[in-house]
Amino acid sequence: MSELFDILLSASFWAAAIRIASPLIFAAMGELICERAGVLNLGIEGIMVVGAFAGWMAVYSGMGLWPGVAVALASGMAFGLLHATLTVPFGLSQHVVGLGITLLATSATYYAYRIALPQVNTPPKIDAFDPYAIPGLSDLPLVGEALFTQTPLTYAAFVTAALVAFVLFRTPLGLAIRACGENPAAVAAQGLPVTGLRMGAVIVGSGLMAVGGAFLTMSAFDSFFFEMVNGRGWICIALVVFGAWRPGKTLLGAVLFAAFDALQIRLQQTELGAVLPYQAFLAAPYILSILALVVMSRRAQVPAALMVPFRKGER
Amino acid sequence: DGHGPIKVAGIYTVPVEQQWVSRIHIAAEAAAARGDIEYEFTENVANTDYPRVMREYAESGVDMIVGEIFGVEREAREVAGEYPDTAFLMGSSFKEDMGPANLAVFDNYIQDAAYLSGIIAGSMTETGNIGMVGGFPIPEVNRLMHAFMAGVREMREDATFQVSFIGSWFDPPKAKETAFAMIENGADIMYAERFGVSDAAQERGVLAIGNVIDTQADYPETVVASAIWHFEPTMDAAIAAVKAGEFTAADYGRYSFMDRGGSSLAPLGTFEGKVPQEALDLVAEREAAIKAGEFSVEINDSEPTSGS
Amino acid sequence: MTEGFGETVLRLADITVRFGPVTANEGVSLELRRGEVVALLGENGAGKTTLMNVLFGLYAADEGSVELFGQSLPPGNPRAALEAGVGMVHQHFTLAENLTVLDNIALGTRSLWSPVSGTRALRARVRALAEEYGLRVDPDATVANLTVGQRQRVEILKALVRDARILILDEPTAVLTPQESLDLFATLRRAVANGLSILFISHKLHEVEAVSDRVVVLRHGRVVAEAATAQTSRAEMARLMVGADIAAPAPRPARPGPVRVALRDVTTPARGTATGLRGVSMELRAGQVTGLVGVSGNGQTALAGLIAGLERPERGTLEIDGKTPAVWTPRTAVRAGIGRIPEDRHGEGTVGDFDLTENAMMELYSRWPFSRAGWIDRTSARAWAQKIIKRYDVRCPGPEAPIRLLSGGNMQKLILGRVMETAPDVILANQPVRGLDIGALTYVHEQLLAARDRGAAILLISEDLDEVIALSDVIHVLSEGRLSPGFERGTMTPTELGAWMTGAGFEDAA
Amino acid sequence: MRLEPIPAPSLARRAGFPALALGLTALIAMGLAALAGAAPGEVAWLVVKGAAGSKFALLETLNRATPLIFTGLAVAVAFRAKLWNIGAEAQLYLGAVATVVLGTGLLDWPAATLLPVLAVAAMAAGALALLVPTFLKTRFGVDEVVTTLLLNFVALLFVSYLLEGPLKDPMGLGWPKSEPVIDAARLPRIAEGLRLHWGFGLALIAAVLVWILQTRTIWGFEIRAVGLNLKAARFAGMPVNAVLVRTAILSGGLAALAGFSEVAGAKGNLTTDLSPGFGYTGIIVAMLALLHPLGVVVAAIFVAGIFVGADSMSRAAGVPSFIADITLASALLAMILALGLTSLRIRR
Ligand SMILES: Nc1ncnc2c1ncn2[C@@H]1O[C@H](COP(=O)(O)OP(=O)(O)OP(=O)(O)O)[C@@H](O)[C@H]1O
Ligand SMILES: Nc1ncnc2c1ncn2[C@@H]1O[C@H](COP(=O)(O)OP(=O)(O)OP(=O)(O)O)[C@@H](O)[C@H]1O
Ligand SMILES: [Mg+2]
Ligand SMILES: [Mg+2]
Repeated sequence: MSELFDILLSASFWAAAIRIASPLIFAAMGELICERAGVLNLGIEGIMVVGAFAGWMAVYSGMGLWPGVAVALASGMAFGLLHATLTVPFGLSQHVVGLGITLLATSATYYAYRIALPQVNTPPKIDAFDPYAIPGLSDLPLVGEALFTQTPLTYAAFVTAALVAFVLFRTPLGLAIRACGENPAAVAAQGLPVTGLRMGAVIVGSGLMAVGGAFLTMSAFDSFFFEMVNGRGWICIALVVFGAWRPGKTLLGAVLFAAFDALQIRLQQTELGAVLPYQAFLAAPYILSILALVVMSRRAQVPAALMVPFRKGER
Repeated sequence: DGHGPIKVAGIYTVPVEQQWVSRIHIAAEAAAARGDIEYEFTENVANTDYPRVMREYAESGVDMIVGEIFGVEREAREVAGEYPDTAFLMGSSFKEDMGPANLAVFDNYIQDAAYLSGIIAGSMTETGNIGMVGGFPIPEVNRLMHAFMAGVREMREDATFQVSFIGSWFDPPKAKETAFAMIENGADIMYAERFGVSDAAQERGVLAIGNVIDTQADYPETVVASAIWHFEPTMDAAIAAVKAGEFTAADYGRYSFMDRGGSSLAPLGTFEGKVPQEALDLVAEREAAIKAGEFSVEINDSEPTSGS
Repeated sequence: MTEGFGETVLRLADITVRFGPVTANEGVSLELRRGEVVALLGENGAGKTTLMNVLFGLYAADEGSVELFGQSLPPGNPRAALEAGVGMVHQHFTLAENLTVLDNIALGTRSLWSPVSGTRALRARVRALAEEYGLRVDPDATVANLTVGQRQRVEILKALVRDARILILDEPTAVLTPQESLDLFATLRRAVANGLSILFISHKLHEVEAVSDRVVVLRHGRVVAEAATAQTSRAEMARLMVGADIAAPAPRPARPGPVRVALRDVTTPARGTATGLRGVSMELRAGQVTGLVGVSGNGQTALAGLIAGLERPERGTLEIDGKTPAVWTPRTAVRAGIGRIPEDRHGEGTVGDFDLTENAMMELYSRWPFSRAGWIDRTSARAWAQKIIKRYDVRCPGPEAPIRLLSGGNMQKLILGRVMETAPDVILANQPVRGLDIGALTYVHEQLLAARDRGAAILLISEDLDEVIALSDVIHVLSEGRLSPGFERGTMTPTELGAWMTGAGFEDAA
Repeated sequence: MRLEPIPAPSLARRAGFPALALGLTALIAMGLAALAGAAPGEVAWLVVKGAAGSKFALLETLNRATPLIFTGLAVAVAFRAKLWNIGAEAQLYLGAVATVVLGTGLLDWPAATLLPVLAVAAMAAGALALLVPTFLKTRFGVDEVVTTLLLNFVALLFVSYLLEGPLKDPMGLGWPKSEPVIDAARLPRIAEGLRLHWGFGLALIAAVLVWILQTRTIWGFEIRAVGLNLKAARFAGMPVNAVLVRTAILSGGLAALAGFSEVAGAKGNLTTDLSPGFGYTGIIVAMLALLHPLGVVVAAIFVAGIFVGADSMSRAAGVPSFIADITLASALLAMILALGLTSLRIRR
């Protein structure tokens, strides 16, 4: 028990949680935007793979780090455009399109990797983002190390969450996007372009997912491996529901989930680790997420028009 | 020997960057470059599809198929039985006598080198606390961890080990986080079974021991020693057997042993002169004994756990 | 005929709209002048909503043109219509329920790229307009928590905030209580005085008479008549709409029989914003129509739910034919011979994507002849649906058509048919004619009376006092979950009932 | 310009658009092959040949389609009731676990009794796996998309634990896999020497039974009504929660049959990679089939055929094998678009 408190009170533990949470924050914000506009984006896992590859490849071929992030963003937006075109104006099944895009994005990335780097070796490394201690803030006890000695991309994740919250809840554009997810007919009746808004949300959201992927190759690590996204996209889908489609709560969910993850890594080395199989630790964050959902369950928050296609003038 | 190149096909369940598979793939490419074989391969094959791919290659007339059948032992033997003219050289948990006459088995028996790398680690650790991050606790991983731990104990009887499995072959960020946690928990040498572990060691200024492949070039200040698997002896022996028409069920695992050149300790490189002489002496002594067949490292395939 | 009003603000010329084989509007022309109120009349499915959607730019007409303030309007562009000063209150509200009133009003009022929402200024403006027009509503309430009347106000506020100069109201009173309707008309009068022009759709002819300056009648998508309201009559309007004379069912004396359903001191829990019942005792007798009136939100939903099997008494007892059922669910209610016409025909009454056959057998599918030992007999079901379609004049492409394609009136006829054809002993008729045209309405009333005459006990719940007074043999009033005594036919005037509805009668009685 | 539905699309549309989709897929595959330096000319033909060019190829396609039929049916049944079961993968694995627990010698019965018992036990295990999220949904209103999705990870870790613990094959020399099931617990092969087994026959039977259930029985009527309008179903007197529970049992059971069929038919034992995502692909199969149970069979064979054919093509053409998944994904997206366009037309 005291071991648990020691872990929970250490700055390095929370620093790890924030690091682990960062890619989830980007991608979950992306998913949140899509779902707020009424589109479930199951392409998230594949789009993260694309972003991880594109950002890393861009830097490897000579671009700067931030331009690399931009390339990742653009690659995600390209797949977002495909997703949006199929699901919004054509109103096709969001399940098939999403899973299909995950398959397409993943395999296309691997194919591109093979063609770009046919010689088999350890994948090359890039000069990834280094941690940057924010002067002043990083000297604060506990939070200084946990929050303010991260890489710039982690700071960007938090800024993104704040920006998403601001745009969604404080601007006319955000209102229109949210209304698209609640009742697209109401949006159309105000003369606003539902199709354009939904497509835009999916494209931008997909771009953020790709940046989440790029975090893995440009900040958490410094090269690209197949399958390294490893289910993080699916977690983000859960995080959005956990966060009741609100950016703040979703961010909190991401940090909590990451904290569970960081905790299970550490608990494996305690006495518990000798008693429980390692799978129990790996499963803990998922089981705790489900339990958290049961405690929090508030179904009313689901965007009413989520997964409901809209065509103007249809009965 | 008057023979033209034979046709060899590789079938792998993971992409060829994966450490274990990369050793086979590189050996095959080397043989192809020498002109001994014509080589093609299929990667990332799900075990569900594995027998089909085996059969497709066999039907297409390749002389030898190399790959890994840990997850499809039974079905793979069925297919091999149907193509008696094709040689199957397969990574497998079983022994040769369990299958058809044209299926030989191998595995990465590089415990000798892992043991020697452990001796070096034992001499370099100050805290006596060593972190080990693995993908899954399978025999190919476990036996090397055990051998490494045995090596460490030669120098530090009091050493303690932190062992974790991340449940994935490819998740360097996760492996890195796990390593960070171990370093925070006192480890000053990391056993890098997965990508990502050496990175954590490098960032935190502790040391790492490599495994299967040599990554010192990427981490010159960090990776002290590595136990390397050389698949070439296995591959070359199998090619020769096929060319001679003598390929039969056999355990090629022996070719991975140190005395056959199947494994080695990577050169100290950047750590030349930084490892205590006492350890180097023991390494030299044991290496000679191993090669002379006077010393053998225990092969222990059970899951290692944290502790001393 | 339009003298006395300002310049022409709207001109629809030769509008034709087709939906596949259906021609919803054919060569419709219409003009509206400044400060004028024009009522658009027509049967269900006559094409009124379609015409308004064309005017508002939600549909693009196949032929014809729209001219606003002398400028021709690009087709299929609601933005242009809004900017030209057209505001529309749709037949089915276009509100996002999980957003606040203010959010709903703000939607589309500012450029999407504006960095600020400007809600503060808007809130003030909404307050001011609400004051000026008597449209009281809390700007920060979530729409899901509003009553229909309040939602109506939000819709009108949406138009006023945008400085609409032409207001389209598509059946604004269909779901309003009489009091709410009166409030609405007061608002409209203020708006007209301020120079607004109004196009107004309603099936309630007394409202048309009271509010409009001119009526335009559509039948089968064409304009069949146009007249100054002052120079026509309700009967005339009804005749023009339907193409034949309409006579309200003649009142005939009831022959009350035994008590079929009895509530003894029943209390039910409140649900959300809806009041529960508080110690209600009531009897439904065979061969008698029991009418129930009250201001929306005073427990009608609870009472209807109780009879329908959706609700169970928290205290007190419910007796069916003298016995208290052990289990009380919609299924047992159907088994007990209760026919139920739900208030919300889209939400509860029908499954939009089911065809007419499947909707017709919704309550009976588990019984012979619709199924045997768990196997559905489509042939019997189709025959049954066809019988209802024929007997109740349900206008539809056929029994295999999805019911969502039907107009509201025809949907209601199918529900009525599936209830009536089982010859139920008890009928719950909850808002049975909401949104129906005069022809359909008369038909439904006739059917209810016919059921009464063959011995059914009928509970009629309606917000239309005239309807309840005309049909009921006994009337009860609900107020805050309490039930008034039963008033015999002819003993109460609308004014006296109104007093009970506001709760005054209860105080006097106590 | 806008899209509007066509009530009764012509045969030309119904055949033409899917054909266009296949053409588009072929073009994409050819372009990618060219990118990798292969001659694109034969690519399309190689895919067809690899999927159905020989008895072996065809049976391999059907073999790979077998689990997809089960998971496709599982999803189709659940989605009809708007029970968003994303957890067919977990249910598949639990079905496999049940098969292995009882089939490795615990029940030493002849095949005629053992196989049905194993199938039922597998279905029960799969049903249980979906009943938990269904209960959380009906009782607490917890979104089942998320719970079923997360349980996939948990189930796989649970299987991993079993295979490294209680169910580990002592003869497996350390590799995490279960003991092989006994001979009586093996579904026989349909053709000697080839992999296709009677699991495929079972899948076809299941599809027909589900179709009959959905269209001809009151249970199917209730499931569809609940899915289309829950409030109306409740008002009409349908036992809504019971319908959801029944649906969950059926759906979870069908997905579990995929696990049963893979263990008893194809593999003979259980490993953690028994399924390369059959549960997720089942969602695609179900939606491609527009949730029609018989369509699921066609869609599953289509999906399996494209993958098997494109995978074989990658070897014949000498291009990276990832092209198989790209081809499959392109085919899926093109086909769902084609199915959509079949009943839509552009107006002005
Ligand atoms: N989007 C649509 N698709 C197909 N048919 C439609 C559509 N909208 C309207 N219709 C058909 O056009 C006709 C006119 O419908 P409309 O809604 O304009 O009638 P209405 O006069 O408003 O009737 P009500 O009084 O019931 O509201 C009806 O037959 C209707 O079924
Ligand atoms: N089509 C509709 N759209 C929106 N709201 C509706 C619709 N039909 C009914 N409603 C309203 O939903 C509200 C919820 O019930 P409320 O508590 O306000 O009243 P109530 O007790 O149901 O009494 P009543 O139903 O007679 O108005 C009601 O005002 C009801 O009229
Ligand atoms: Mg209308
Ligand atoms: Mg109500």
